[in-house]
Amino acid sequence: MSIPLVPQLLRSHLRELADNDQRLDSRAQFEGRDVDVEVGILANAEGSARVRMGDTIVLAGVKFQTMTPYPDRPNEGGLMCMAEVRPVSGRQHEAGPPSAESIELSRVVDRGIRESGCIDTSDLCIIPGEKAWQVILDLFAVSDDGNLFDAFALAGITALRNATIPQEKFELGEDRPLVVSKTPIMCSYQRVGGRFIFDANGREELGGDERIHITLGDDNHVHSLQKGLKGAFTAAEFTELMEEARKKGEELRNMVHALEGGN
Amino acid sequence: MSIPLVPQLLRSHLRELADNDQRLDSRAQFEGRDVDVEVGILANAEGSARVRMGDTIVLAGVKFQTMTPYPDRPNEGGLMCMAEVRPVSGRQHEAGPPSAESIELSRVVDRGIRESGCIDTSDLCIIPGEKAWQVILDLFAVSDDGNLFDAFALAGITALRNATIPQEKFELGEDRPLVVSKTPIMCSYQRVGGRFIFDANGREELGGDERIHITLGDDNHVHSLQKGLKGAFTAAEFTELMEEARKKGEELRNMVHALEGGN
Amino acid sequence: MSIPLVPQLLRSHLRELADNDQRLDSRAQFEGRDVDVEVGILANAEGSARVRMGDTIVLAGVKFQTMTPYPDRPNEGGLMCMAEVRPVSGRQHEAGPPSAESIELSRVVDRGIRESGCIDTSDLCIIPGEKAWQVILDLFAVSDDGNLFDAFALAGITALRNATIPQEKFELGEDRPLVVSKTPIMCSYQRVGGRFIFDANGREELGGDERIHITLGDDNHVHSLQKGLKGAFTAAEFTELMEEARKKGEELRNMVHALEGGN
Amino acid sequence: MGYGDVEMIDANGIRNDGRKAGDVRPISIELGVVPVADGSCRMRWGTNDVIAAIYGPMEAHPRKIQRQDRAVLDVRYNMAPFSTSDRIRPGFNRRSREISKVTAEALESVVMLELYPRSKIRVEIEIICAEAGTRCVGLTAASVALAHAGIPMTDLVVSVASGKINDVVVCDLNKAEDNYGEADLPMGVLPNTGELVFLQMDGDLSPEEFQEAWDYNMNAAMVIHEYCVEALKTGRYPQ
Amino acid sequence: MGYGDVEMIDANGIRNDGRKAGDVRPISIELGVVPVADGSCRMRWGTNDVIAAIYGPMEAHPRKIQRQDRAVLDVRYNMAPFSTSDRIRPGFNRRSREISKVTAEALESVVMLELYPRSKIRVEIEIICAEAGTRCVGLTAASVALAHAGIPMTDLVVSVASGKINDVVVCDLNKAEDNYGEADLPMGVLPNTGELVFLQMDGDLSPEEFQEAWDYNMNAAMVIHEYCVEALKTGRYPQ
Amino acid sequence: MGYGDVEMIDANGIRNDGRKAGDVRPISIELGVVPVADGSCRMRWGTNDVIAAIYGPMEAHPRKIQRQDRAVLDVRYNMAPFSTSDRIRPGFNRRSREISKVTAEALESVVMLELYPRSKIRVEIEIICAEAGTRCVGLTAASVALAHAGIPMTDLVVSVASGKINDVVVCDLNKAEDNYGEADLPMGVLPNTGELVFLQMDGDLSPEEFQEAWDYNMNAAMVIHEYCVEALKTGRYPQ
Repeated sequence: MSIPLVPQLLRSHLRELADNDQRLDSRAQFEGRDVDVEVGILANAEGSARVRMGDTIVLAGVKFQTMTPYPDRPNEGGLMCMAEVRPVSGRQHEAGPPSAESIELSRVVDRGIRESGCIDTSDLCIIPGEKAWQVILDLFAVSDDGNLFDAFALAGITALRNATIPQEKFELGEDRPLVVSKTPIMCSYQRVGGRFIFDANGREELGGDERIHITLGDDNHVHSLQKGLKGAFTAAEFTELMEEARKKGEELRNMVHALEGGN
Repeated sequence: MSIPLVPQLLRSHLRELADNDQRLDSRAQFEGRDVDVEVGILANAEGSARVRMGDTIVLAGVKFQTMTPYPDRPNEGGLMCMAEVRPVSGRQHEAGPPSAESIELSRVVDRGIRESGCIDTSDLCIIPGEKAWQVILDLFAVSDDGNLFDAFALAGITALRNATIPQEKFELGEDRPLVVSKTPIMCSYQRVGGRFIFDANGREELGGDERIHITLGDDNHVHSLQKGLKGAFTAAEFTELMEEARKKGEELRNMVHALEGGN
Repeated sequence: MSIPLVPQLLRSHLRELADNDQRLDSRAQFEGRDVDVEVGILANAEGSARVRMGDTIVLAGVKFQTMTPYPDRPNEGGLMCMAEVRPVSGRQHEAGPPSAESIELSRVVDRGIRESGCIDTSDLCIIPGEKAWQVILDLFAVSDDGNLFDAFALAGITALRNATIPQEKFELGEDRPLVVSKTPIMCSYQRVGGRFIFDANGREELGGDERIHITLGDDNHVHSLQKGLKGAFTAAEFTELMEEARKKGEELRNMVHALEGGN
Repeated sequence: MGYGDVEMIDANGIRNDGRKAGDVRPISIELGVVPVADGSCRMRWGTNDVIAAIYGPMEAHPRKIQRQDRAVLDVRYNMAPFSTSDRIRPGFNRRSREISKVTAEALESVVMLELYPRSKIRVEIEIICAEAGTRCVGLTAASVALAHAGIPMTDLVVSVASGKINDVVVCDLNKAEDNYGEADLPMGVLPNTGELVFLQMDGDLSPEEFQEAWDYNMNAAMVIHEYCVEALKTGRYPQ
Repeated sequence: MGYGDVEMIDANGIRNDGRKAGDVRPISIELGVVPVADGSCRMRWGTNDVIAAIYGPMEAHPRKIQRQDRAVLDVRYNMAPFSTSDRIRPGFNRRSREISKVTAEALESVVMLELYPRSKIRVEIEIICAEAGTRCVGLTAASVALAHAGIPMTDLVVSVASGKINDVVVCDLNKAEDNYGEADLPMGVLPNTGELVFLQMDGDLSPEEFQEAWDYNMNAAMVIHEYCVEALKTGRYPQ
Repeated sequence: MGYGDVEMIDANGIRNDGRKAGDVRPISIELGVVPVADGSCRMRWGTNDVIAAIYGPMEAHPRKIQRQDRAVLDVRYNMAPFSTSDRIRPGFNRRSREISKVTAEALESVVMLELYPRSKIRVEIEIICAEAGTRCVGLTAASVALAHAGIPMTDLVVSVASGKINDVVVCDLNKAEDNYGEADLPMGVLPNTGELVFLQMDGDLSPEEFQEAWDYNMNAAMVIHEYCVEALKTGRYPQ
C-alpha cells in the first residue's frame, strides 16, 4: 500500500474548483469524458470490445466453456465476470493477488449485468443436467485514468452483445449469437471537493471521497447499487444522482445500440 | 510475530507465586476454572456446543457431507476436525493463514477423538465403495484466555455426542443420531513458575514453559499425548500428571454425560 | 533476497585469474569437476540416482502414477519433471514458494529430456483414452556448490534409464523397465572473469555473469538451449561452446551407459 | 428468480414468518460477549447470530500501514464454517473480502480516526449463524461494539435490508424471502442525521418500489437504533 | 510431433500463410498506447497483439530490493485470459515466471541500470492476443517501450524465433507451424553488435539446421530493427 | 486397526523383520554429508534415510524475528517427493508443520540459544526415504548435526517410538507395524538426565502397556546414544 503524500494539497485545490463549479479538466459537474467504443478487436475472443474514456482504456473479452449445471438448476448455464487491474494499467497498481478494490470492481460490474436479467441462462443449456455453456467475461484495464467501473461495465455489456457461442469448435452445431436482451448501464459518481461529480478521472479519484455506482436497465429499473469508500451522503444527494444516471444511462445505451446497427 | 516485552517480569512473579504454592487467580495447582457447557446452540449445525472456562469461550459445530470412501476402506466414512483461532478471539491472534500453533491444536484435538475409537466409521457407510458420511467437526475460539486445547476437546466431544445425521436433507431416510460410543477427555498441564499446573489461563500461558496434553478414554486408556513448547520434564513429573488426568478426566466425562441425561 | 556484499572483490579476483587462464580450484577453462554417479539409491523410488560433482550433490527419483490421457493425445502418457532447491542445500536458499530460479531450473532440465524424444509417451499408454502412466522425475538438491543444472540433468536421465514401471503394484501385470531410447546430456557454461568456463562452482557462480545451457542428444542434435542471467555473448563464443559441449556430452553419455553395463 | 408454488405472502399481507410488510425480525443484543476484547457485541436478529469484537486502538504493524494523521480500521467479516446449511470452507473468499471492504468504509465514516494517529483499530465480525442480511447485522453489531469499546464516533451505524418478494416490497428480508426474492436493498444509516454510509442493491426495482424499500429501511433503522441505545446503556436488549 | 496430413509447406516452398521460408509475418508498431505510463508500445505481429508499458525509474520498494549501485528491473510477462483459444486462468503460472525472468535478464544486458541507483523500473508485458512467438514480440516491444520512456540503453533488443517444420527450416514460426513443428529457436539480438542477450531452443535441430535457423533469425532481426527505429522516430510503423 | 491375517509377531515373539520385542532396527550414521552446510548428519535407520543440515548461527532476517536475548531456531521437517510409496506433492502440509514445530521445541530445550542473541540457526531435516518413525530419526539426526556444527548444547536428544501390535508392546515400530499397529509412542530423551523434551502418542494403550512402551524407549535411547557419540568422535557409525 503506497501512502500518497500530495492528497492534502490536491484536496484543497479540488475544493476550490468545486466551490466555483469547475473541474480539473474543465468539464461540467455531470459531464463525462468523450467515450470511444470499438467491438470485435480480440481475435481469440468470442466477443470483445475496447472502451476509451479520456486516458482510461479497457478491454473486455468473452470466452465460452462447457460446464455441468448446478444440481438445483439443471437447465441453466452460467455467467462469470472477472476484472483484472494489472500493473500495466498504472503506477499505483502493484503486482500481487487480487486486491479488495479489484474484487469489488469485479463483483459490482458482475451484479449490474447479472441482475438486469439480460442473459437468459436457460438459453445456455446444452443437455439438461449434464452440459451447459458458461459465459466468461474478462475485463482488462490497459490504462487507468479513473472510473474503471463505468468503463468496465460499458465494455462488458458491449462485448457480450457482440458475442458468438462457438458451437462449431465444440462440435455442438453451428455458431450462434449469444442472446442478450437488455443493456444495463452503470454510472458512477464520486464526491470531489464536497459535491458529487460524474466520471471522475484519476486525479479526482485520488483527491475524492465516497463513490456511488448505479446500474440501470432499459426501463430505468435499478439493478445494482454500491457505495464505496469513506463518506456519508444524504437522501437528497442520492435522488439527484439517480435522476442524472437515468439521463446518462439512456445516452450510453443508445451508443451501444448504434454500434450494433453498424455491424 | 509480536515480541512480548513483559514476560520476564511476569515469569518472576509466577515463580514467586509457585514457590508459595499459589496461582494468579488463587486456584490450587491442579484446580481448573469453572466449566460451563451448553449444547445445541447453533441453529445451522447438526450438533453443537459452547464451552466456557473462565474467560475462555469456544464453540464446536458438527456438519455432515457425503464423500466417496477411500479405495482401501470402502465401507467407512470419515471424521475431520478443524480448529480455527481467528483474530476475534484475542489481541495476539493475527489474521493470516493457519499458524503452526492452530495446526497443532487441530491435530492434537483430532487425534484424541479419533484414536479413542469413539466413532465407528463403518457406521457412516451409505453405499459401500460409493458413498459415506464425512463428519466435520469445526472448533471456533470466541475468546482465548488460555487452554484452548481442553476447551476445544470438551466442546468437540460434546457436540459430536449431540449430533444428528441429517439423512432427510440428503434424501437418505430419517434423521438419526450420530453414534459416539466413548467420551475421550483431554487434560492439559503447563509448567508455570517451575511446576506443572492444570488449566493455565492466558497470563499463565504467556509466562509459562512446556505443556503436556493428555487424552484419556472411558477406561483410562491413553489415546493421545503431546508435549508442546520449549522445556524438559522428568518421568516422575509425567507420572503425577497422568494420575491427575485420570481424576479430572472422570469428572469432566461425568459432566458431559450428565448434560445428555438432561436433554 | 539477500544482497551479497563481497561480489565486487570476488569479481576482481576472478578477472585476474581468468587473465592468467586460471580458475579458483586450479581447473582448466573447460574442465569439469570429478563426477560420481550412483544408481538405485532410493528404496521407495522406481528409479533413482545420486550425482556428486565436487561439493555439489543431487538426487533424482522417478515415481509413476496413472493419469487420464489428454483428449487430443488419447494414446499417450506423460512426463513431468520437478526440481526442488530446498534450504537444506545451501545457506543462500531460503524457504518459501518456488523461486523463479528453481522454476527455470525445472523447466530447462525438463525440456532437455522431453525434447530429445528419449521417452516414447505412446509406450506409456495403458488403456487408450482412459489410462496411461505418468512418469514423475523429482530432482532434489542436497548440497549446492554450483552448476545444479548439469547435476540435475545427469541425475535425471540416469534415474530414468534405471527406472522400472511398477505394474504389479497397480495390478497391471508384471513390472517392466521404462524404455529410454536416448541419453541427452546438458553442459552449462558461465562467463566468469570475462570468458566462458565449464561447470562453474558456487564461488564462480556468485562472481559470474551470463550462463548458457546446451542439451545435446546422442547424435549431437541440439534439443534445448537456454541463456540465463544478465549479459551478452557473440556468435563466435557460442560456436566454441557448442563444440565443447559435443565433446563433453559424449564423455558423460559414455559414463551413463557404462553404469548400466555394470548393473 | 422463480419460486414456484412457494407462497411468500398471503392475501392479508402476512409473510411466511407471520410478519407484516414493514416489520423487523426479533432482535436481541448483548455486550461484553468476548471478555478478552476491548469491546464486543452479540446480536441475534431472526436466527442470525453475530459476534463483533474490537481490539485497539493499538500500534499499527507493520509500519507501512500506519497513517500519520489517523488510525486505520482493520475490518474482517467472516462466516464461521458451521454458520450455514452447507458448511463453508475456511479461507480466502471474494464475497467476504468485498463485505469487509464496504463495512470498513461505512465505519470509517463515523469513527473519529483522527484522534488516534499511527494506530490501528481491529474490528472482527464473525457470523456464527446466518439467516439473511448478515452484512447488515454485522455492520450494526460492529458499530455497537465500537461504542462499547469507548471509541469516539459521530454516530452509530444501523443497517437493514428491505427488498421485494412476490412483487411486494417488504422490510428486513428473512432467509426464504432472500432466496426467492426479486431484489435486496441493504442500507447503513446514521440515525442522527439520516445520512447513508453503506448502500448496496441487487435485483430489480422500479423507481417506485425502490422508494418504498428505502423508506422501510429508514423507518426500521430508527427502531433498531433504539434497541442499540438501550443495550449500550444496560449491557443488553431486551432487558 | 506428428502432424498427419497437414501440409505446412508446398512443393514451391510456400508456407501455409503464403510466406517464403525466410519471410517475417506482417508487423506494426504503435507508441504511447498506455497514456498513463512513462513509455509504452503496442506491437502487432501476425495476429499477435502485445502491449508493453514502462513505469519508472521510481523509488524501489520495499527497501530490501534496492541495489546500491544500480536500478532493478521488475519485468512481468503475462497472457490476458482472452488471449488464446482456450481461456487462461489468471494467477501464478510457471511458464510466465520463466519468460519474465529471461526477458528481464535480456533487458538488463542493455539498460544502463547503473544510472539509477536504488531505483526500480517496471516493465509490464501483456499478451492481448497470442499467435506464436509471444515471448519474442514481448521482448522486442519492451525494448521499444523502454526507449519510448527515455530510459538510456546501449542498444535495442530485437527478438524472433525460427524453427523447423516438415524438415524445412523456416523463419518466424506462425501458430500452426509452432504447433506442428519440430523445433523452435527464439533469439534476442542486439542489432548494433550482433550479440545475443536472449536464447532459448527446444526440439530437434541438426548442427546444419541449427545454423540455418540462426541465420534466419539474424537477418530477420535486422529487418525488424528498421521497423522499430522508424516507430521510435514517428510514433508508429508503418506510417 | 484391523490387520486381517497379517501375522506380525510369531509364537516365539519374533517380529516380521526378525527382531525381538525390545530390539532396535539397524542404524548407521554419517557426518558431513552436506559439504556446504555448517554441520550435517545422515542417519539410516531401518530403510529410513534422513539428512539433517545446520546453517548458522547467522544474522536473523527479517529483524522482526530477532530475539534480543537469544537465537531463534528455524526448523523444517520435510519429506522428499520420492521418499514414500505414493509420491508426495511438494508444498504446504499440515503434518510437516506440526512435526517441525514440536521438533523445534525439543531442540530449543537443549541448544544454548542465549549464547547467540539476535541470531538464527537453521535446522533442515529432509526425509529422503521413509519407513516409519521419521520424526524420531529426524530429531535425533538434527541433534547430532547441531553437535557436528559445534553449536553448544546441554545434551543430545535421542528419539525413538515404541508401540503396540497384535496386543504386544514392541520397540521401534517398523513400517508394517506402524500401519497395522494399535498405538505409537514417540519420545525424545536427554540421555544424560533421562528427561523428555519430545512426546507424542496416538492409539490405545492401557496404563501397563504404556509403561512398557515407555521403558522400551528409554532403553533404546541409551543404546542409540552410544551410536551417536561414536559417530561424533569418528565421523561415522559403524566404523
